[in-house]
Amino acid sequence: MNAEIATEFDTEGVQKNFMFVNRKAPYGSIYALEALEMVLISAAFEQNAVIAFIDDGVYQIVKGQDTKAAGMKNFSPTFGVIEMEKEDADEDPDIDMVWRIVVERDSMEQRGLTAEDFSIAVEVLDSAELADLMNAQDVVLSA
Amino acid sequence: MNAEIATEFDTEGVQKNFMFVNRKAPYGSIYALEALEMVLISAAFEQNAVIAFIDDGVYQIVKGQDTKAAGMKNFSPTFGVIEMEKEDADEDPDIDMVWRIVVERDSMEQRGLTAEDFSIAVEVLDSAELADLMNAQDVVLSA
Amino acid sequence: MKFGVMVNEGPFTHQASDTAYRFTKAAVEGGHQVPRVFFYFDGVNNGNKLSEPQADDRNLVKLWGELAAAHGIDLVICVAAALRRGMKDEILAEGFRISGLGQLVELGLATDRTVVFGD
Amino acid sequence: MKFGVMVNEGPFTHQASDTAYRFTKAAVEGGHQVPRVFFYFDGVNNGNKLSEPQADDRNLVKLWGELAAAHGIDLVICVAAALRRGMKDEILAEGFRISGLGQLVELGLATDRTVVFGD
Amino acid sequence: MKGERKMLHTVNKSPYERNTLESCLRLAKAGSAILLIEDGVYAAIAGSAAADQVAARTDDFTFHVLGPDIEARGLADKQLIDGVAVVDYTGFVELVAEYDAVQSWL
Amino acid sequence: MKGERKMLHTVNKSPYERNTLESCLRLAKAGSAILLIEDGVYAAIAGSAAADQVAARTDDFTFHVLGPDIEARGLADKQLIDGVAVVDYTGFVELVAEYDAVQSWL
Repeated sequence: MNAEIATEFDTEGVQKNFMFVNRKAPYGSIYALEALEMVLISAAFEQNAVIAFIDDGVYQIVKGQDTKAAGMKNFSPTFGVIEMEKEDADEDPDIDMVWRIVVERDSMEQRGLTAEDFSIAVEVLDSAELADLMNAQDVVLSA
Repeated sequence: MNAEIATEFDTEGVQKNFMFVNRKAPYGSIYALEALEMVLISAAFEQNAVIAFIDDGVYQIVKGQDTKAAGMKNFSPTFGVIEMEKEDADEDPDIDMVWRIVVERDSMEQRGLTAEDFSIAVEVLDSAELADLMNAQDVVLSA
Repeated sequence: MKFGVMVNEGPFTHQASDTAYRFTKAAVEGGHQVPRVFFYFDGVNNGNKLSEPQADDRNLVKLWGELAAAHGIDLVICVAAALRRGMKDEILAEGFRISGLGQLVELGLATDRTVVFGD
Repeated sequence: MKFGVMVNEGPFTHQASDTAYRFTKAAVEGGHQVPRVFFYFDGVNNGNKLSEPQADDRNLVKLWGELAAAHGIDLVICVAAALRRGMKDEILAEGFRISGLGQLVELGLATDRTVVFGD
Repeated sequence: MKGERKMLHTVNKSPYERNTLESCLRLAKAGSAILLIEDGVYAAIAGSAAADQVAARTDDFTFHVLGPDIEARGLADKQLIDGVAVVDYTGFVELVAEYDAVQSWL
Repeated sequence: MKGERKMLHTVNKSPYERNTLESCLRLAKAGSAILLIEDGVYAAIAGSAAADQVAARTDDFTFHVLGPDIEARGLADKQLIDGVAVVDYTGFVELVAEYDAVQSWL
């Protein structure tokens, strides 16, 4: 006998802290691109979100990406959309969510990068600050 | 206009030196299992083969693998088949191929393993010996 | 307790689907609920009904379908990830359905814990 | 010169198929021959005709088929790897065929160089 | 009043192949639990080069390792680092229930 | 008489994420060529922690890096390590033809 399967859940009014952990470089694999689609959808649900770039994930937001010769889709403009979502959340009193876009300082510096190299505005956090922030999350989605 | 596609090649009498490079641990991914199937098929073609275990690849031949609780297929007995193929090649004058099963010493020792831990007999080579052997190959298949 | 499970890799290539399956099975058999498993990235390939493993190997597509039927688990394949990979209705195994990424966020909201399995 | 090409990963998930495609294209356009491309491991998914990338993205399944038709390249999907992953005749794209792993060894013997692309 | 939140971190990659464990150890907050699964279990074997990474942090973290993955890899007879507890899938589920949230280091 | 055989090695993984480059540098024979592709190109960028690994071995190996992969990753304006030559896909093909065999470090 099969159990009944519910396909709809009542999540009315529920708000949680989501963290999206990006640790992989772009283009070598699809994780960066598809993870970005997860971030975007969470905006539609007005959820709090921390979009974190750690380890090789910091390479995802390096500006000036040009994929023409490699023949792949350049998805870096989508980070600009994320940045706008964050600005809207910050400025529009009708949008009830807090977004933060953060980069781990050690990961950035080890790769010879500075915040100037990024296409979007980010908060650069020390490892201890990032550890505290991670520890405060309800749902951590990684890829 | 489409170009003609040949699906059969004349390889009669051609013999080459194949190396199979195994650098990944078993079970965490399928590479070890499917790479083993490549090795087996090369025996049917009577090709010279070096089956090399480097880095985490040395874990592939650790004895005593028991996948019952993990629910996966235990493919480690197939390494015994590889060992038999090698023995046949060594001993049977009608089989015209040379097989070597080699392990890099540094990879083995770094992981706290000795040749006693392996389910099959292997040659343990220094990095420099392995580098020379690699350099002598015609076809290097890795995964 | 309610667990949401996310699977990021296809069957066989990485152990993620195996571990997620064993975890989910232990959870529901231990009295917990897993209302939904969400398949994303190459995880969408877990719903391919054409999958035909060797006779002595496990059939993950079938195992997921059976577990879902027995314990009322909603197996959701992400449509965007699936389209790209050619994982369409024509080859969708029993027990799975294709839907949007919003179902993942919803799962995070509806459960007490979200656990991700990937490469 | 004759090159044999092996592709170990599916389209999109890893760059392997893209790089292999660009390499193969440059080779044949540079006057070399690539008699066969052999798809193994998740590489078998490159032959899935149901793959439907977004409109602004490349369609690797189609690109491989077109390159093969233009330059006489034999695109071979490994049957054992394909069965496990549900990559069967029903969903096989034009220009690809399913055959045994022996075709890989044969390719190594018939060409001057073998180049592997993977994860 | 609710006590301090504590997380469960899972690591499924070999410490020799990838930087995953290293990043987890750098960014997990002291007091967290770390569960080694899949190829991550190699870090729990005493006498290997990676063992030191784990052994050095047993004061900061509670370490667990998934037994079925140890057995699959032929390591059931090997000695584990002191302070690493073996769990099965049911134990994995209990850890998830016990801690406030889970982070999978992929 | 034929000269000594020389191989082309390709590395497609980030030196920060995996041990691939390190293994290639340990096991490739001096005189080989090494081509950095895909996420492997990060090892060619001057001023990063991984650059030293490559810079220290420019006497032993001829290093090349795939330009399209540099551009895709937004690194076209970054300085490369001295002695690393940029090639396109045609250059990749030429390297394969020039050397006696190819080993892909996956």
